[in-house]
Amino acid sequence: MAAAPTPLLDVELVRRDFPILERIIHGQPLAYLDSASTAQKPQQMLAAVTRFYSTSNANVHRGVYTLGVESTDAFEGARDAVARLLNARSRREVIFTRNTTEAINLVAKTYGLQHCGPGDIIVSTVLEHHANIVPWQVLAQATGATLRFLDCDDAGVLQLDALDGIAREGNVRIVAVTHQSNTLGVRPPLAQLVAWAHAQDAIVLLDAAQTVPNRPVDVQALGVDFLAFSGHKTLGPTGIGALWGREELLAGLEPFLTGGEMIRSVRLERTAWNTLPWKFEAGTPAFAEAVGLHAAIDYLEGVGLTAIDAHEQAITEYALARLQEVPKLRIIGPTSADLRGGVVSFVLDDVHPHDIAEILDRHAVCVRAGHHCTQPLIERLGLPATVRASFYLYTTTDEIDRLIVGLLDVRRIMGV
Amino acid sequence: MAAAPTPLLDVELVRRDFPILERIIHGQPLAYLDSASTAQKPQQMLAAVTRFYSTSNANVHRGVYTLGVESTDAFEGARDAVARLLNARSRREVIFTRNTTEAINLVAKTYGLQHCGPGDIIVSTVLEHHANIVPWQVLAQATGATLRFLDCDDAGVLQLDALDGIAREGNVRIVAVTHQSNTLGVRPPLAQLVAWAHAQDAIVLLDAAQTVPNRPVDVQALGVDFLAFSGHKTLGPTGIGALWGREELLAGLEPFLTGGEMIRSVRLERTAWNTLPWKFEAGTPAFAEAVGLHAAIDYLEGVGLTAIDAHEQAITEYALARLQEVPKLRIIGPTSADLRGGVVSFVLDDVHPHDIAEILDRHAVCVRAGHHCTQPLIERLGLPATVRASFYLYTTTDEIDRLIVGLLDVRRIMGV
Amino acid sequence: MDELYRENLMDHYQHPRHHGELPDADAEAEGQNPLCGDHVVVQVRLTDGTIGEMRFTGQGCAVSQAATSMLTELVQGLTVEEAAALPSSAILDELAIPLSPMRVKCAVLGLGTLKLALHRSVGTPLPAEWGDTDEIVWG
Amino acid sequence: MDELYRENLMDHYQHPRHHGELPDADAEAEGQNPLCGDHVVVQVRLTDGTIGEMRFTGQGCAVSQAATSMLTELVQGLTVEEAAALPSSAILDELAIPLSPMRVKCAVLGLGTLKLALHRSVGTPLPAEWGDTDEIVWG
Ligand SMILES: Cc1ncc(COP(=O)(O)O)c(C=O)c1O
Ligand SMILES: Cc1ncc(COP(=O)(O)O)c(C=O)c1O
Repeated sequence: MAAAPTPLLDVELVRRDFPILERIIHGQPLAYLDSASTAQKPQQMLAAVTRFYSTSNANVHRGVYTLGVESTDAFEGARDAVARLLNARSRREVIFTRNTTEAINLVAKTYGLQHCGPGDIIVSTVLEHHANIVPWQVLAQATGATLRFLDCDDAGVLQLDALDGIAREGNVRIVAVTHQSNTLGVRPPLAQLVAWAHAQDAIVLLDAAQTVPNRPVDVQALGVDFLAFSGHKTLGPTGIGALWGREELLAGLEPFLTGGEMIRSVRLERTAWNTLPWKFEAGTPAFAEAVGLHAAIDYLEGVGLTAIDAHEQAITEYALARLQEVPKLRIIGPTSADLRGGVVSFVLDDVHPHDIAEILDRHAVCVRAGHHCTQPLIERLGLPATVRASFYLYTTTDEIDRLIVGLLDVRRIMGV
Repeated sequence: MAAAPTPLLDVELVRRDFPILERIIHGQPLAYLDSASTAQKPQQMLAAVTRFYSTSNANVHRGVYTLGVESTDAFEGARDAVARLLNARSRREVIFTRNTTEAINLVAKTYGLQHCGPGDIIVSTVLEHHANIVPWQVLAQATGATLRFLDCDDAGVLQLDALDGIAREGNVRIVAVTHQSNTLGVRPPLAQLVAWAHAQDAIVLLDAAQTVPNRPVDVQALGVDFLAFSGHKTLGPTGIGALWGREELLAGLEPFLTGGEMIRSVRLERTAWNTLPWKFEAGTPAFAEAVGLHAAIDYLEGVGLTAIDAHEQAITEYALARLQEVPKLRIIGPTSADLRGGVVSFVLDDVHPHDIAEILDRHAVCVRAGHHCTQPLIERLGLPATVRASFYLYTTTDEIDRLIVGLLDVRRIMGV
Repeated sequence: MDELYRENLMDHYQHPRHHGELPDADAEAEGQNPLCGDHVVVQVRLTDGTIGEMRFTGQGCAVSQAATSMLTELVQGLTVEEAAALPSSAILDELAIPLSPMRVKCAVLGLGTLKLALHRSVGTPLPAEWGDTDEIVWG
Repeated sequence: MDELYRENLMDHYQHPRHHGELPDADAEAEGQNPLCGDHVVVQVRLTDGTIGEMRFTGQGCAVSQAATSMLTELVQGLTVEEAAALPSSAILDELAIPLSPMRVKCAVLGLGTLKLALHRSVGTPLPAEWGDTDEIVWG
């Protein structure tokens, strides 16, 4: 058995803040190993939202009265928090969306439609979540641009050797890539991709849904042009996410959705758009969710994103070691923790992942079974599906141990 | 002074459920008269969301495990609640959006783009909220269709005499109309408009942001084709709204945003869409907000939408009568309560509405000042702005009395 | 624990009945649950308006494969109309394990595919309830 | 209550100074706050690099109109550079009432419009802070 990692954050202290972790399922305490799908919520975040609704709720940007001022301050304060979290140059670069998916759609339907035409090339990768594939398929279809996917090897490591050929095919306009695969945990060689893209005069959209939650992400240091993430994976509420974009790029774009908030003036004949960031936020925004996201960011920064990253790293190392003790279990992707984040996919002999997840549920161990919204990757790896366990700041080695016990039970029940 | 209305719902009992109503501002209890902008929240709704996050939170439609099943049930249960509330034929007709604005954009960018071309006509009205104007301007521009606005008279009553001429101009494809003006409270003659539109083979989109919150709305009885509303005006959370659409129409549409959830299968070369309603919901939906909306609907149905409507009617009558006692105050729109909902716009001599709202805030009376996202209407009425007071199930005659006291103070301070 | 995957279910999963291709089938259809990758191909030989034999191939979770195996025995000799009218509960009773809504889709995959095959070949109605099993792709 | 709309403010609102058009102005600009409809047109006559006279027209709330009126007195005789560098606090101090962020926009409308006029006519810088007053339309 691998040694338990040395504590980097006080996980027991952290866990006390997450009320759902007291949940008992089938007689056992919850072991939630599906944070890559959505994170659990600290009571501080829940309390912030309830407090907001109970004291300051009013529509934003509109009321002259006290509640309206408080609510606008709270909403715009959340934008400042996101700007700080990502080290954005300006708060004008932060646009609130529903989730990562809407953020990517926004870029595809504004920047994409304005900059892509027949013969142009959009580059994505086989590692991507559907959210970073389908909008580009639709864009390519609408504009006549060509969509090229970078392949990975059997361990999920992205291959860059096709880049030269792609550059010769046409003008590369957009490179859309994940910061970390939500299925395998692998991280593509981002710096190389950014350098290559910028050499082609292409912009880079980074899908950071899997990294903003658990480590410091600095848009200026990364050198990307757009970045998307989801609040619900970041200890925040559902219904909110954000797009960050370089101000010069955003300023040149036509709006996305239209209606109230995003206008400066409306006449029956013509309408003038608002300035950044509001130009891209149509209608009443998810302002209470923004307040929740702000509280979540405060929580993450309180614990420390570097400590969270280190904790995840340690837990992942532990999990990789322990999973390798299970006979007939095959880990998909790199088995060294420093090449990947806290997400581990595996298969167990020919037992269907659904059966594994169902049996683990009887142990109150929550893992995901399926394609994890990455069908092309799963197909590329020649699998029907995988089981995926993913970790976060509240994950303990004890929960990993219970996963292992559950897997041994799967073997017994399924006779493998 | 007008007589107080007879009680139709126990407003004092209702008010106990709304924690924010205990708020003290400038030494006085909050008198929130801006519900047309956003509603305050009952503790039952807040508790439902917190309870959900604290016991069942997991991503929907994905997990095989217990939490995932509970969370999917909760989310899809909210859809059932909306379908029942609107008397939809099927739950497949209910699509969750962020708000009314996104719902209207969805129709404009799917149905609109698929059915409008040069020479076609889209009809809207001068009464509309920007959310029901700007998306049609953008659609007209994108397709070469012509956008025509029905005018109103000086009291805000919609005029239908232009309809014949419009029908002769070209094929009318879409009639987008509000169920109730958020600025004046007037209600357009919907039945006549629906009959006319259907005689032209046009579809009708109803902006019901101002009516779903406070009276029974039955899509089958209304005979409309699409209907949009916002959760945050319906006692629910921000970040969620809904589009209802006739299934035959929705089934024929291409998707709106793309990514996870809305797909059936993704290949690098091509993608197959999911069935209704999920085809129109890309990415992780606002599932906790859906749970909140469900609780809000339960609350509204518990009190009774007919009782709420009657209460609003009575409060509006009372407010109209009392406002008419204030010298130099002019009510904009009909002064008879049966032609309108619980929204009253007015001006006071030449005092700027902002000054009025600011002075009223010192009395803890929250009203809105400005164009209320209906600039074309405000301009049509020849005004720079109005003051708007709006009412809901928790509004009391005492709060109206305090509005009147505040207005007399405005007269004193501003010397009119 | 074991109430989940009972002996009978595991027996059908590990030793599926009527598994394999049916040459000269009178009716045939394919069903797939893209969410989890369950997949079955159902073939039927009809004898005087009854189910002469039903066979299947496919892959997927224990529930989907065992349920389809059980179905092959359950429908043997039923009239086409009886088979087309078989409620989901018939197969759920046969499985006799508690199933979440997500897994019910696995359980009824074989039955739905059979009904589609019969519908195509002899025009029996597709019960309205199948319209709601939206995540299953019938091919 | 009365700390909100002080005598001085109401006096400037009801009797605006330097109100009206300025024939042969050297600098001119228009500012509007579309959120509430406040609107001012600012005109300036320059005398040897100083503000000879500033006049304004417009309509809007008491804060926007009184602040602009106060501004006309405040800048009289300042050099163009001094006027262009005037901080928002100068006008907020003059108003001497508590203002919410929403109303600060009303208060600085006149000052921003003046700076725009000077910028256009003699090229004085537009301080970066104006970039953040995003809801004001300078025309
Ligand atoms: C009539 C009407 N339509 C549309 C809207 C826009 O609603 P939302 O901002 O929630 O999208 C509103 C809300 O202000 C409204 O009153
Ligand atoms: C890498 C990645 N991209 C995009 C998404 C989509 O996020 P959302 O569903 O919140 O839009 C996810 C979440 O599953 C993800 O892991």
